[in-house]
Amino acid sequence: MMSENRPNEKQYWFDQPKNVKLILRGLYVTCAGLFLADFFYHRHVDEPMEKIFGFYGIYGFVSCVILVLAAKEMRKLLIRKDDYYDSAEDGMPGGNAGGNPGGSKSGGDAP
Amino acid sequence: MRHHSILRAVTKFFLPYILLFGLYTQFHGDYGPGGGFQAGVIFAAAIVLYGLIFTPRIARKVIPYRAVYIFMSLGILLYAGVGVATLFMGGNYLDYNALNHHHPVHGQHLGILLVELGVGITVAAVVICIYYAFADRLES
Amino acid sequence: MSNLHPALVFFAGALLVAMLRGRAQALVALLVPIVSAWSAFQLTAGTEITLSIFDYELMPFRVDRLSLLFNYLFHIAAFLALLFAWEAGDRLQRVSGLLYAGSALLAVFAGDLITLFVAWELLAVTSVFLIWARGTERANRSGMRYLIVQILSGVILLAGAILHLRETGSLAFNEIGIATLGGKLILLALGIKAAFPFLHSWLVDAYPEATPVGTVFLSSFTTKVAVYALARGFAGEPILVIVGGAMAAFPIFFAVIENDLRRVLGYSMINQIGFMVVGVGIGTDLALNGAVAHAFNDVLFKGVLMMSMGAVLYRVGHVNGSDLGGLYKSMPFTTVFCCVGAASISAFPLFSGFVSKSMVVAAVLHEHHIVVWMILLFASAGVFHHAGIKIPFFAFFSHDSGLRVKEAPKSMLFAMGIGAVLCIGIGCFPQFLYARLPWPVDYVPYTGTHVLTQMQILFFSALAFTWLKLTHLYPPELRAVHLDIDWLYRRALPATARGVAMVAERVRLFGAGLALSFVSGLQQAGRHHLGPDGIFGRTWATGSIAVWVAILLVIYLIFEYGA
Amino acid sequence: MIAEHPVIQILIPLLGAPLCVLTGRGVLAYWLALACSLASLFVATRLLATVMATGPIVYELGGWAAPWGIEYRIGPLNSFVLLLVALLGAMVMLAAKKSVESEIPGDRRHFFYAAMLLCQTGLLGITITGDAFNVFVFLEIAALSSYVLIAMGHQRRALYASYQYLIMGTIGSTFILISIGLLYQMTGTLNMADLAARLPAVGDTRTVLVSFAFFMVGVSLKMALFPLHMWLPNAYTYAPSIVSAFLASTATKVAVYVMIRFLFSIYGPAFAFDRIGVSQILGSLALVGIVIMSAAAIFQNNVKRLLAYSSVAQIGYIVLGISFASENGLTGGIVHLFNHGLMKGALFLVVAAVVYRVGSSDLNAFRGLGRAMPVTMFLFVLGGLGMIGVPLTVGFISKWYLILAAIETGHWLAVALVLLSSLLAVIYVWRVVEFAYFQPRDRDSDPVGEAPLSMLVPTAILVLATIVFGINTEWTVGVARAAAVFLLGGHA
Repeated sequence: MMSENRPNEKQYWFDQPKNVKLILRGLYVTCAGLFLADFFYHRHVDEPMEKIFGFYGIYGFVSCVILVLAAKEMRKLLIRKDDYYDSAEDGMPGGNAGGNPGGSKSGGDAP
Repeated sequence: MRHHSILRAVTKFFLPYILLFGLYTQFHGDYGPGGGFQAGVIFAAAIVLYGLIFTPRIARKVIPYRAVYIFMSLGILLYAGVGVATLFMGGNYLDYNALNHHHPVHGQHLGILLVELGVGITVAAVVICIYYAFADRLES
Repeated sequence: MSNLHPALVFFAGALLVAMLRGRAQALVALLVPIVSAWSAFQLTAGTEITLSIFDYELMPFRVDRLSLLFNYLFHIAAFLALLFAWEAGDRLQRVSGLLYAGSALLAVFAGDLITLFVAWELLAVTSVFLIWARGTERANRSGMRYLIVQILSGVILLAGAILHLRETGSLAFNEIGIATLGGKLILLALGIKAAFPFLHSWLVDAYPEATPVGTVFLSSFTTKVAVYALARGFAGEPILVIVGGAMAAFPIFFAVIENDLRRVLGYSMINQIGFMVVGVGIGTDLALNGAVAHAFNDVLFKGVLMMSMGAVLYRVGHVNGSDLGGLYKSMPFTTVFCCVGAASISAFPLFSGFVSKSMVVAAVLHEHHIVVWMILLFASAGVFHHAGIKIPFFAFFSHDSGLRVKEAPKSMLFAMGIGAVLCIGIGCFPQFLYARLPWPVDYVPYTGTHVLTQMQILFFSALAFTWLKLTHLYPPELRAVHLDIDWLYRRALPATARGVAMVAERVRLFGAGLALSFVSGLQQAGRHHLGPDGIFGRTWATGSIAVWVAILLVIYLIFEYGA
Repeated sequence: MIAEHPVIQILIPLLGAPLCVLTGRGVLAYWLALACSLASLFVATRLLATVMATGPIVYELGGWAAPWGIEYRIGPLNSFVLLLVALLGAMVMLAAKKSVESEIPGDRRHFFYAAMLLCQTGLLGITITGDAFNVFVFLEIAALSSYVLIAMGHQRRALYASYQYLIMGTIGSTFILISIGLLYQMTGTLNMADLAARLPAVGDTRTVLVSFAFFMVGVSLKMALFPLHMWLPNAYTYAPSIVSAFLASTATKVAVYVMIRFLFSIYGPAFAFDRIGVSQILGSLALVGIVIMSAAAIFQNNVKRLLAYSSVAQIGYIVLGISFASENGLTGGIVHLFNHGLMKGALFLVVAAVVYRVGSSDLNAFRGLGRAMPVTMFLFVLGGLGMIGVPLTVGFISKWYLILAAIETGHWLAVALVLLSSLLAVIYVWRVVEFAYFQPRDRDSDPVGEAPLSMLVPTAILVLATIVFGINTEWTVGVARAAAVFLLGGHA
């Protein structure tokens, strides 16, 4: 996170790796604290599932990891080049007949 | 046609009779067969014949375009004007009876005569005009 | 006490603004919501104006607590958007923005379905110019697609309204329900505007293509009007719980991999609407209050986020996550406001999202919809992930992209600042919002359990993000397009048509007889047969017209003798 | 004096036409034609007011009572159509001067105005008369003068378009004449009311059935009902712009009026709809026409042509309304007949203004006009919104009633197709808007200015009317409903 190519420029707070580390440490400590808070604080629960120790923390962590990994897999399937639609629309020989939603494009096509 | 002397002579001879017959058909129309439409065509036929034999250019000297247009319009105006006159004289449109309040039958006579005359003039002018239009195309 | 319809003030204001130029234009545009608010905030529930037209009793103006809440909201949103537009706006955007806000007000005060339909179509027609104002070819096309979808929603609403009239004999816009066909159609029309799954693609297609100002306007009105209409017409429909759950969950996957940060916000908007739709679907007082309160807050924090991204777009020229980073150095205030918006949308305690989203979640828990509850928890974690962390992180922090731009113009900072203050204000003093909710409120957001569990979820999500980032498991931002449901009509349909045409051409080459005539029939239906050289477009030989005359005569004769 | 108004209505343009010829070259012919059109509009307004206040007016020509003489019989329906023709005649004439000066050579202008007035005479005559044969006579007056008008277009293709229109128009008129002749053979009368009274007795004969078939085909040709519309796009495209504006907004509408009149007041709904079931043919032709012609309009590269195809589609709407034969359907059809006249007149006048300034009605000629001719293009957009059927314009009102009628009678397909065609209309209107607002003008083309005021004002009046009648429907829908009730109740 250093901007080596700009030696003269003012150093910002996040440019210092130690500051970033500080932030990360803060995060770890807070997480640990919140996780352990379940020991001391008796949560009011509606569902049996909620009684599990550290349920919310675990759920938040696991679901996010699953989310990102699933999205990553999904991307392999869905990714296309930046100009995918642009090239597609120009490549169409004169668009298609109106009547379907794609017909909207014939409005944009210059004949 | 300049060399067809016989046709030229015969045409010159016939023309007055054709015109006269046209007028007869026109003014006899309210008593016997005839009327403005037929009379107009017969009258125009005389001019067309003249044009065919003596070239359209000469025919146009007899009846120039301008005259054709004026007669065309005047005919309609005469026809419609009679109707307007009946309106002003208190009748319905083209109610000839209104033309002569004392003798409605005379009114009928007058009305039909004028209306047919209007029709005749317009028809003659239009037929001549159509002939001119075609003839011009041939010439140019 | 006042009976002036605020929409009229907006329409008149738009007319006035259209005639002015320069600073005067921007100033008058800014004054319009203030002037309107002066009378609109005096409106009291119960005011009704009826009108007889088409042999039907219409009620173009009906004030109750539900419409009043949205009335306040739209005035604030319009003011913020116009303040944001002080520097970046132009005549077209100000005028269409005012008309658009006026149409939204027309919609929330509509007491009958016809007025609602009129407002519905006006919303579409006025807002599309905010997209076209961008002036790029992509924006033009995207705007056209947007317009088609919105108009389609309108005609479906009209068809539904007419059916509803036939089935119930009433045009009044109250509880509608999906028992009847008319109700189903109306729900479909609302669903399009509310961006239900599979009907949502217009939103993520069009919003990122609009101007910086345009997106701020767009994100404030259309979908919120739809939420309002759902709350009024379809409260307690169980199907909405399922639809809302799906809405809350699926967009976050797209949001994680999407590069255009305004499109990320578009997905997160669908996700937030999902919460509201669930609330409407539950239908209890608590849930409905939660839904509309969340709509209220969503406009504010989404507005702040959209404004911050708009400011970046305005200064940098794009908002691609892959090419941004380190902007906190040059746009510190924008960074702070963006973080406030991000905290609010993530529902951090003391921020506005916390006090409204939790109402919906609590209502779901009360009704014991366990699966939906888990989905909403997942969505809460996810929204923090993609909107709370991803947006500020990739835009303002992350690796330094080397971009050095000016801080956003003052007017934009003011607009963002006011929005941010409101977010924090509502988060800290929710009673001001609760007092204006349409149904009785008996809810305390700040309990120990609630604060603790929410903090646990959020911080562990952040922990997950950090871990994934440090282990490089996190997918990098890529300059790319990701397919969504609009692929169906942008690529699949044309491609199918092309494929059909190509196959038809092959068959035509090989086949004869029946195949030939069938194919030529297909081709006739094709596009170029309607053009100037096509069968219906070209000049016909006189004889062939005469043949048609004969054919028609024969048809008539046969028909008559058959009768 | 009101008693004489029916005939004065016809006389004004009829007398004006020859006078125009007599005035010769020069601008006098224009002012005369304008005066006649305005006077005609005044008379039409008074007629409508009187009819709505006191009921139908009957006028006997020549003092001969019907069924022997010809009578003019004016009810709510035809006074409404009279007003449309006279209004469009006047507005088009107001805008005509500059456009005609740029498109028609000087030695023909007085003939042009005479032909315009004659065309107006014919259209007004068709509408006003209560005599079936008289309808044919006026039909021919209107048709012949419109052939002349179209042939005056400055492109050579105008001649071919006019020729084709002449052939088709003549076939149409002849079919109608055959039909009237067969009716006369069976009943011995030509008066419409008398025909209606006598027809039921002979309704089952082949002669009447054949006459009905001939009439329907003939009138379908005249009003350019799909698929007999093929003469129309060329005729409207190559005619002088002013003529396109006038004919597109009135000629086909009057033909539709003739169909309504014959179907409901001569053959009678019982015969036409219950016995023969003409709804099925009319309705299906209308629906197919609406969709295909709207789609065809999208792919045109000439704005006049685009509008012409949209006209054919819009005729489909009117006919669809009629085919329901219900009060709402007929109201929708009649009100759309009027509304579409207003909208199409306005749109074609805009095109006339563009042709006057840019010299072409090609889509490419519209590039950048949003900046160069802002008012003109704004009027086009407003008119276009009407074509789409956006609320607060007249187009919405018509479609509302059509959809209502379709739902009442359970024609769901019709509902869907009418809604679909609204989308198609969005696209074809958008194409023009796109060229005008989103495409830059060619750099090397001459700069153009705003259209002259004389063309803007009448266009703006028409556009304003489409919005006023779109908001306040009391008057138009009131008259149309009165007409519908009269038609359905009078002879049911």
